[in-house]
This record gives sequence, structure tokens and C-alpha cells, in this order.
Amino acid sequence: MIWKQTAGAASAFAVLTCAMLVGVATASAASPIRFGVQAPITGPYADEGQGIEKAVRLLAEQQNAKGGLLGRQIEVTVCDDEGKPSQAAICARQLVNAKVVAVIGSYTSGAALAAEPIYAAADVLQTSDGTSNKLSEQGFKTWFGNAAPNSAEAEFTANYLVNVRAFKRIAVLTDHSSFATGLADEVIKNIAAVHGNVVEKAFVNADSQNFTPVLTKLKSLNPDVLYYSGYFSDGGLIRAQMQQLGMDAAFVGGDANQNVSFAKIAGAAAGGSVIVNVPAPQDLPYPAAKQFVADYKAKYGALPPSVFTLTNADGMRAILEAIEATKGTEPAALENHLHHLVDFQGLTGTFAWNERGERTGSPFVAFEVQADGAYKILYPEPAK
Amino acid sequence: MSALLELRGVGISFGGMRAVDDLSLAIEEGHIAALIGPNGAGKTTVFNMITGVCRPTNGEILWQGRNIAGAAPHQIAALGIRRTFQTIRLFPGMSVFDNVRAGCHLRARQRWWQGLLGLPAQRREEAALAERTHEVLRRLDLDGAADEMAVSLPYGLQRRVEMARALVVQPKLVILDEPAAGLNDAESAELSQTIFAIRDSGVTVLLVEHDMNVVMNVTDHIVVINFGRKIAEGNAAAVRDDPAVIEAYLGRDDDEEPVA
Amino acid sequence: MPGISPSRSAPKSPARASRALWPLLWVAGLTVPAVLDSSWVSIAAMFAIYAVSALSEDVILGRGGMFDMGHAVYFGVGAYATAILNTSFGWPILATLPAAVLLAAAAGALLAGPLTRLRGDYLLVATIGFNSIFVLTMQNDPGGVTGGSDGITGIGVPSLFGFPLASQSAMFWLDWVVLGIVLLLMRNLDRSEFGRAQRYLKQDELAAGTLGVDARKVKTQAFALGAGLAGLAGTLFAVQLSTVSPASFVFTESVTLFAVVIVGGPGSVPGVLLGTALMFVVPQIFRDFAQYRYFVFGIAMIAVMVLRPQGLWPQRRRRA
Amino acid sequence: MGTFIQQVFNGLTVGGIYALIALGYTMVYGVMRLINFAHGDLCILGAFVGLTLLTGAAGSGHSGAVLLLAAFVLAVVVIAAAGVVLELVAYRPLRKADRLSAVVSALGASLLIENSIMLIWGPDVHVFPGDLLPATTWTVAGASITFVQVMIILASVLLMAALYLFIHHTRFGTAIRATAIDQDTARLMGIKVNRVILTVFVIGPALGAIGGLFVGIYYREAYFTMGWTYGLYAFIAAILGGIGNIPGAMLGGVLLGLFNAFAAGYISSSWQDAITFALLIAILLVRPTGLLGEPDAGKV
Repeated sequence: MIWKQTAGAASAFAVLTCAMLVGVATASAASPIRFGVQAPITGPYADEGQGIEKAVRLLAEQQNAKGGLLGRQIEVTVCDDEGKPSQAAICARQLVNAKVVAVIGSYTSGAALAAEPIYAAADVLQTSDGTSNKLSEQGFKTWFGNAAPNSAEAEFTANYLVNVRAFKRIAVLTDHSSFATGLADEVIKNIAAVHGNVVEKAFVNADSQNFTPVLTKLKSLNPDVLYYSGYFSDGGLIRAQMQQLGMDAAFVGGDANQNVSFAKIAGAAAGGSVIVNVPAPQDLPYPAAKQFVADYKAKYGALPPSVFTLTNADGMRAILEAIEATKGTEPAALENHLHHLVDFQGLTGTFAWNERGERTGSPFVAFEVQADGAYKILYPEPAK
Repeated sequence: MSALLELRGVGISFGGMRAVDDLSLAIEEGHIAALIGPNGAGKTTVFNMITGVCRPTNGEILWQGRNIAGAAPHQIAALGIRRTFQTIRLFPGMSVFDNVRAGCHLRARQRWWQGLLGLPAQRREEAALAERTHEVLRRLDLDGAADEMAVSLPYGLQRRVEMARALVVQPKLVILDEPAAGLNDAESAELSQTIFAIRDSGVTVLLVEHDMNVVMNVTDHIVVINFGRKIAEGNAAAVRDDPAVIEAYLGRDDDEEPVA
Repeated sequence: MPGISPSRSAPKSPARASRALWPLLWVAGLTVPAVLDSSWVSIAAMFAIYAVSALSEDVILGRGGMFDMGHAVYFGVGAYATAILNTSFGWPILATLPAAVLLAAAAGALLAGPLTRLRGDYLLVATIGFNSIFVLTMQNDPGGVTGGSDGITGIGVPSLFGFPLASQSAMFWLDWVVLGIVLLLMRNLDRSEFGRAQRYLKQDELAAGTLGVDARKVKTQAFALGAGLAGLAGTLFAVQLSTVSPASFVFTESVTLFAVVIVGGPGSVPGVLLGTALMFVVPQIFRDFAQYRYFVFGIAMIAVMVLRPQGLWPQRRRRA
Repeated sequence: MGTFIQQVFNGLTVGGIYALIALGYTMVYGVMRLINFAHGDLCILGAFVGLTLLTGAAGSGHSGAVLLLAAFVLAVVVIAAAGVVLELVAYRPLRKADRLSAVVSALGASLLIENSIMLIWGPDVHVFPGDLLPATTWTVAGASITFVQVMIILASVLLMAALYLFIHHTRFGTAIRATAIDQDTARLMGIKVNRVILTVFVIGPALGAIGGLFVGIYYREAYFTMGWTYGLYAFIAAILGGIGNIPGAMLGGVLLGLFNAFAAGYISSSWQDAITFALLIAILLVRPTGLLGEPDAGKV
């Protein structure tokens, strides 16, 4: 907070002056417009990070094929932050030096947080799927979260669990990650708000595959539903191990459980699991999304690793649109445009950004995983 | 005359084996005493118990009348007891000078943070420690080798370096574990003179030695042990003629010392 | 000091040359912000922070011979101390610095209690355990002060005599000056009885004991000193990123510090600096390898150890 | 009561896997005093090799048991070969160096293997086919145990027993033990020390590959960073039991599994690892060289 008022102003002024001078000097028609990708290309989140890089490259390629942006080509600069805050800060400075207009990423909240003040000081737009509340709380004008904040998903989830399904004994399970604990805490708060009953909040260790001890403990508490806020690779296993232990509580998972591998890992136990998220990339009911997923598969031979590939793509698409709308790359104009974005047709649904850069208007659904791994939307009931 | 060091009924077992049993002996201040016995008799074990390397199972070790059995090696060293090792234990990565200066550790009054800050008082003390080290090196005729790596020296010199390290702070008692081992005749003869010189500087000496020439020439008092028990005690002449001693030395020694 | 001169005569000239070289290199380092772009300034600042951290690990691992694979704990204690005191209690950053050092040193001394009872690989596993306990504690947010997995954001900038050190260059200079001070401390450590006692213990603990070296005391002091210096680096780290989170202090970070010391040369200040450069700066240059980066880096680590088993710049054989 | 027995089964299964991986750790350590940090990554490499065969031959019409057996054989052969290469390239040149140099070389090898897996198979989570083994579940005193769990526990016990017999009742086993005690003396006695070490680097990784493949079959997933975690736990298990000691590795693995289960089940799942590590440190303070390790006789 102190940063914002005193130091931020001083350093931002210095950097801004330089950036603007450079900006004026290089803004000739032929010069490219640079986009940065800050993502974990190596390390434990490499899968998601490489997905973000691929999506950005694909969008840039498509835009360039259409004659570029404002008649200028798009160039992409990638920096591997390994998901680590210390590397993220260095990446942020490198991308700022590379004179990017906007940065897509990073995947983890921690890496996005460490980079955030640097982008803000240099007036570089940042769009990331990070959902930690701290990302928007600091009030940086350059921040645009492209995944729905935890609070929106949590509110939907609590309503679904308590009112729609009428579960009486809810067990909440999370891992220790920033994202999953944040979501779990929000869900618990929202369940309390609608007078639901949480019997236990428990943790799994995401580095482990052995969740039977904690599940055995939960089983003894007789919950009628187990809500898991963590990631699909663990969620699928939790579902399988629940069945192995003869635990008949229902399974509801948070958005990070949505991945084609969830059903494969859960195996025979997959059927009947419920996941709360915006619809899956390949199931997104929008033609643009279907087209994007098809293009991605054609170029890279595989589906995007998760829906976050698409939310990051949406962040970039919104910025592309803003550049076209404002006919320039002037940061203040872009920020203003994006903060007042309405009904943007994203690959992941229609959305907008509020003043704090939080995504609003996410069409959450609860869908059921079928025995064959397909998804069936349960709530809200799809209009025929 | 009260004893400087006294052992009363000291014994130790290693995994059921009785290495030393009910051993009592006394060393008078200003004497040169020797502990002798065949291989495997338990001599080094006695030294190890005195210097705190191993803890006696029973009995008392009295230093100036106070029981010190079971104290840690550094506590024993703080009383003014120093030793050398049968298998020389010089610091392998250090010069002769550094090895000998290590003996000054207890003399250094500087606190760790004073050393870090390099305050003038600490610098003065460093100079004083270096001076003291050089003095001992000169006294033991080692000053020419001060910069050599200690472990690269010939065996005899290494023994002398170890002795210098033990003597650099003027201990009350120095325990020499086979100081003549590996020395040639000339060096042995010189060793006797060195031991006298140590005694004359006011340091009581206790040694384990196989070289009977050295033992018989220098000692005031000899204790003979075999199989961990004392079998004889007295001055050189008395011990030499003791039938038990003669038998012990003629009978073959067949087991290794339990702690080398 | 006439007593010292005879033994110092032989290796005088090269030693003197290198003695002049190091301060010059340090002064040259001050010009980094003038000659390199800001991403390299931040890499240089991170280098200084990790160098302090690695030198502090060297106090325990290289000089003390204790296999500390949980050093990120002390780094983390310092960083969290600064973050919490600054954001929750409004302390100025520079006022949190001594607190961070003292708290980290206290943590080191406390953990040294059980750790110095263990040896070798058993000590190593216990330090891994403490690292894991520390990270979990920060994640579980006891008393609501550590911010859980998100950590703490919005850490202020240090100010000196009323001037905020807000720019990247100013922060780099702060880090660089601290590194310089730590290098001086390391030099003094080499020349002090405490530093020597560590060497005695490392080379022959039994012989050192019979000379009066109190092993547990020296080892505990080494942990306290190493931890305190790591806490200092932690403060700088928190300031540099303006955010701390458990992810920066996990076990793999400790492993990196451990490897820095061994790759560079245990007990050797230039070695540890080189090791920091190799393990930390070189991967930045490798960025163009993209996903091949750590594949190449793994090969490089094996190659360095096989070609230079004593480290890149081994501790020199010490003379008087 | 059912809950308690269930927790025991939970602990035994994962403990059996830790133990299999820990055996490789402890054998290498026993002979070379080397913490082979690349061991866990070798194990998971084994899982990927096995997985490749299983998915590649999915439509071939062979029964699950045959495929599984082939996968185990292939994984064991490939990983044993990888172990030998590792020893020759990364460790043998460091035989005479400070042991920490070899440890760092092992850390480099760990990075290398982990990233090789990522480059070859990709960074995503790989899923094992689910129909290889019967999904039979038995209920014992209110606790359920599956066919795969029983298989893992049995196989770990059998392999451990076989290894123990090999080490203690064959000529080559004696050579391994002699080398473990003192390499120089062993060499003087005519033992080909390099061959012994190579053999250890065949057996350890081979057992690890079996452990790694069990991980894949039981949990049905594998990803490239998994090896580090399993390696770490296995190393801790080996230390807990007394490193260098084969029954100790088994005991350490099983105890670690049980600690984990009871910490999460009866104390607090949010502090699971902290409780496990606190217990480990407490045990080490009472037994500074592990449960079955030789006491550290201060060498004089």
C-alpha cells in the first residue's frame, strides 16, 4: 500500500517517461506490436504454461494472416517464469524492456502477483488466469483477470450444493495451493451465507497420490457430498479412491477439475461426478470457441491443456480488440477501454471487466461427467 | 604430595568385552609417568577415558581431587590436559603453523562476533596468537617447516608438530600416546631430551610407549597393565624385575586394541 | 607484526594481487545500472541477494561441514519478518532488517539444538523436515499473519535518510552494498578463531575436541550466523519483489543453495560467488532454450562436477 | 475399528511403494555412500516406459496380465540400463572426490531425467489404462482393500525377501556386503569393486522401476515431476530405517506410510507432512542413525 502512493509514483514516472519516449520514437506504421507471454514453460506447471504460449502464438499468427493489427505485425516474446515469484519479477522486467504492450500470463497467482507491480509501474497491460483476491485488491490499473474470480464461482457452487442439490453434510477438501485454498475458503463462506452445513474442511498434499488417509477420515464423518477445490489430476484420483474406500458421498469439483484426464484417472468412478465451471473448451457452446479449439488441435496436434488456455486467449483477444477500437497502443486509452468493456464475446462466454480488473459475467454451469467421459450440463438446465 | 590425576577403580566395557577393569593409579604433579603393557592391554582406552573420548562404565577419574569422569573432550582440555594420538591426527588441509595455532583455541578470548567485525582488540589477539605459535615452533625446531602442509612432512616431524600443538598453551598435563613409534634411533634419543624439557617447563607428562629405552630412561613412575588390569607399578627398576611383567611381555599378545 | 612475517613471505605476491582485485570488481559492479538494461539490473540485484544467501549456506555447509538442505527456512524467516513487520505493524523497511536478522539467527540457533545431535545424511533429512514444516506453517497461516498460500503483498520500499530507494537501480545498490558488507564479514571470518574452529571441527572433530573446541557451541553459532545472514538476504528478497509467498522458500530452493555451494567450491568465497552465477545467472541466459533449458542445465551440472569435482574455484590450501 | 484398519491398509500400500523405491536408494548408499537423488526420477521414467508399452499394445488382443508382465520386464530392463549409464557417466568419475560432489551430480541427473521425460512424453498428466487388473475389492473388518493393493504389498514383501536372501546368502551378495564395509579392503581381497557397483546400479533402479510402475498402475497417472516427490519420500524412508540397511528401508517405508495415514486420519490433514516430519526428527533424536542403523561409533 505504501508502495502505491509514494514509491510507485516516483518510479512509475521515471519509467513512464522513458517508455513514452521510446513509444513515440518507434510507433511508425511498419514496426511490430509486441505481446509478451509470462508463463511456466518448465517446472511443475509446464503443461499449462506451454498451453498459454501456444494459444498466444496461434492468435498472433491468425491476426498476422489477416494483415496484422492496425496494419502492423504482432510479435510474441516469451519468458519462462517457472511458476516462481523470483523468476516472475525478472521476466516482468525483461518483457517491459522488450517493449511489449501487454503480457498474457502467468498461470499461477504467485507468479502473477510478483510481476504485477512491475507491469503497473511500466504501464504494461497484464491479463492472467490468476484468481487470488490479492491480484485485484492492490488496485493496479493494468491488471485484467481473465478467469472469473473465486467469489463468483463460490457463490454459484454454494447455491448449487445447498439449494439445488439440498446436501445436508458437506465436506470441503482442498490442496495447499493459493488458488484452491482461496476457492475453498470462499465456498465455505458462501455455504455459511446460505445456511448450509460444512462438516469438515480437510487438505490433501498435491505432491502425493495417496489420499486414502484423509478420505477414510472424511468417510467416518458421513458427508453426503465431498467438494474438492483443487486440480483435476488429484480430483480424478480422489474420485477413484472414494470408490475404492466404498465412500458413497457425491463428488463435486471446482473448475480446475475440468480436464479430459479427470475421467480417465477416475476410471470407473468418473460417472456421476459433478464439476462446476464454465463449459469445457470443446463443449463451449460458442462457434468461435469450437473454431479456436479446432485450430489449436490442427496446429499442435493436441487439445488445449485446460480451459485456462482459453481464458488467457480471451484476455489477449480482448486486448487485440481494444487496440483496434482505440486505434493505437496508448496504455491509458487501452485501460480505459477495457475497464468499460461490455458484452465481450469471449471464447469462454460473454464477459466484462469491472474497475478492479475482475472478470464479470461468467456463465457457470454444473455438469455431470458421464461414464464415457462426456459432459452433461445439469444446472442451470440447458434451454432446448 | 597430592596426586594431579588419580584413577579409582575405573572400568569400561565395549559390547560385553571388559577392556579396562578396576584400574587405579595416581600421577604426581611434575612427574613423568608411563603406562605400559602388551598390545591390546587397554592403554589407549585408558587415555581415551581420561581425555573424555569415551566414558568409563564405572569408577572415578579425579583431577586435582575433582571427579571428571564422563566430561566431554573440550571440557577436559579446558582443565589443562592435552594429548597426542597414536595414529597422528593432524588437520590434513592445514600448514604446520595452522595446526599448531589450533592448540591456542582456548587461549583466544575473542567472541565470534568480534572476529566477524575484525575489531582492533581481535586483531591484536590474532597477532599475539601467531607470536605464541612461532615461539613454540622455534622451541621445537619446527619454524623452518611452518608453511609446509603438516601431513606432507616425514613421520617424525609430524609427531613433533602434534606435540607442539599440545604444548602451545602450556598445559598442566600432557598425554603422549606412543611418541616414539616410527622414529629412528637418533630421533628416539632426541625424544627423551624433548620429554625432559617438557617436564622442566612445568608440564606433567603421561606416556604410553613401547620403546623400553625411552620408558626406562625418562620415567619417574610406571604402571603396567595387561588385559585391562593393573599388574605392576613402581619405578623403572622395580617394574623391570617384576615377574608378572616379564610373563606378560613374554606371553604373546593376540588381540587388537578395541579402540585403535 | 614481526612474528607473522617469516611465514607469510612465500605466497605474498599473488595473494596481494587478488586482494586488490576483489574490491575493484565490487566497485565495477556498482556501475551495472549505468551500463545494462533494467532486466539485467534486476538479475544483478537477484544475484547479490542469492549470493548473500549462498554465502550464508556456505557458513553452515561449506565451512561447518553440516549438510544443511533446508536453508530456505532462514531465508524465509527473514523475508516474512520484514513483510509482516512492514505491512501489519508499519515498521520502516530498514528497521525490519535487524529484526529479520535476529529472528532468523534465533531460528537457526533453535533448530541447531536438535540438528547438532545428528550427523551427515541424518542431519540432512532433519533439515529437509524443518523446511517442509516451515512451508506448511506459512501456508496454514497461523494467527492470520502469514497470508497463507498467497503470501503477503504490498511490501514497502526502504528509505534512507528520508529518500525512498524506489528505483530498480537504488534497490540494486542497496543489495550490492549489503553483499559487499557480507563479503567483508566472510573475509574476517576466515581470519578469526571462530572461523578456524569451524575448520578444525570439519577436518577432525575428535582432535578439535581434545584441543578444547566445543563442537556443539561452534556448530550452534555457525547455524545462528548462517541463518542470520540468510535472514538478511530474506529482507532484501522481500523488498525486491515487494511480495513474499511460501513458494519462494520450498525445499527445491534449499537444494539450489546447497548445489551452489558444492558447484562453486565449499568454503571458498569466490567459489560460492561463481556458483551463484552459474546456478542462477546462467539459466537466465539459457532462456532461449525454452523448454530444453533445464535439460541442458542438468547436463551442465553433471559436467561441472565431473570436470571439477572440488568445485569451480576450490578453497585454496590455507597458509598462515 | 473399521476406520483404524482402513488406515493401516492405506499406510501399508503406500508404504510398500516407498519401501520398493527406498531399497534402491539404500543399496546404492550402502555401497557408495551416495544419496542418489536421481533415483526417484528413474522410477517414474520406469512408469513412463511401461505406460508406453501398455498404450502402444492396447489393441493387440493380449490379455491384461501378459501386457502387464511385458511392461514390467521392459521397464526393468530399460531402467537398469539407464542406471548403469548414470553410474558410468555421472558417478564413477567422482568415486574419489568429496561425496557431496557426487550428490550434486545426482541432482543434475535428476533434472536431466525429469526434463527428458517432459521433452519425450510432454508435460501433461498421463493416464494408465484401467482394465489391466481385476477391480476386486475385499472387505475386511469394515475396511476395504483392493486387488492392486494386495498385489503391491505382496510384491514388495517378496522382492524385499528375495533381495535379502541374495545379499546374505550368495557369493555375490557377500561381495556387495564386503564392498559396502570397505571398498579398499574388498579390492585387496580380489573383489571387482566396479562390477559390484554396476550390479548395485542394475538391482536398485530395477526395483525402483517396479515401484514406479506400481505407482502408475495403482494411481493410474504419471507426470514428469512425480519422481522427485517419490524419491524424496523414499530417501526419507531409507534414513528412517537406517540408510544402507535393507530391512531398514522396508521398515522405514512402511512406517512412513503409516505415519502419513495416521497424521491425516487422526490429527490434522492440514498439518499432515509437518506431523510426519516432526515424528521423523523425534525418532532421529532418539536413534541418531535410524531405527535399524548401526550406531555411529565415534572413530578414534
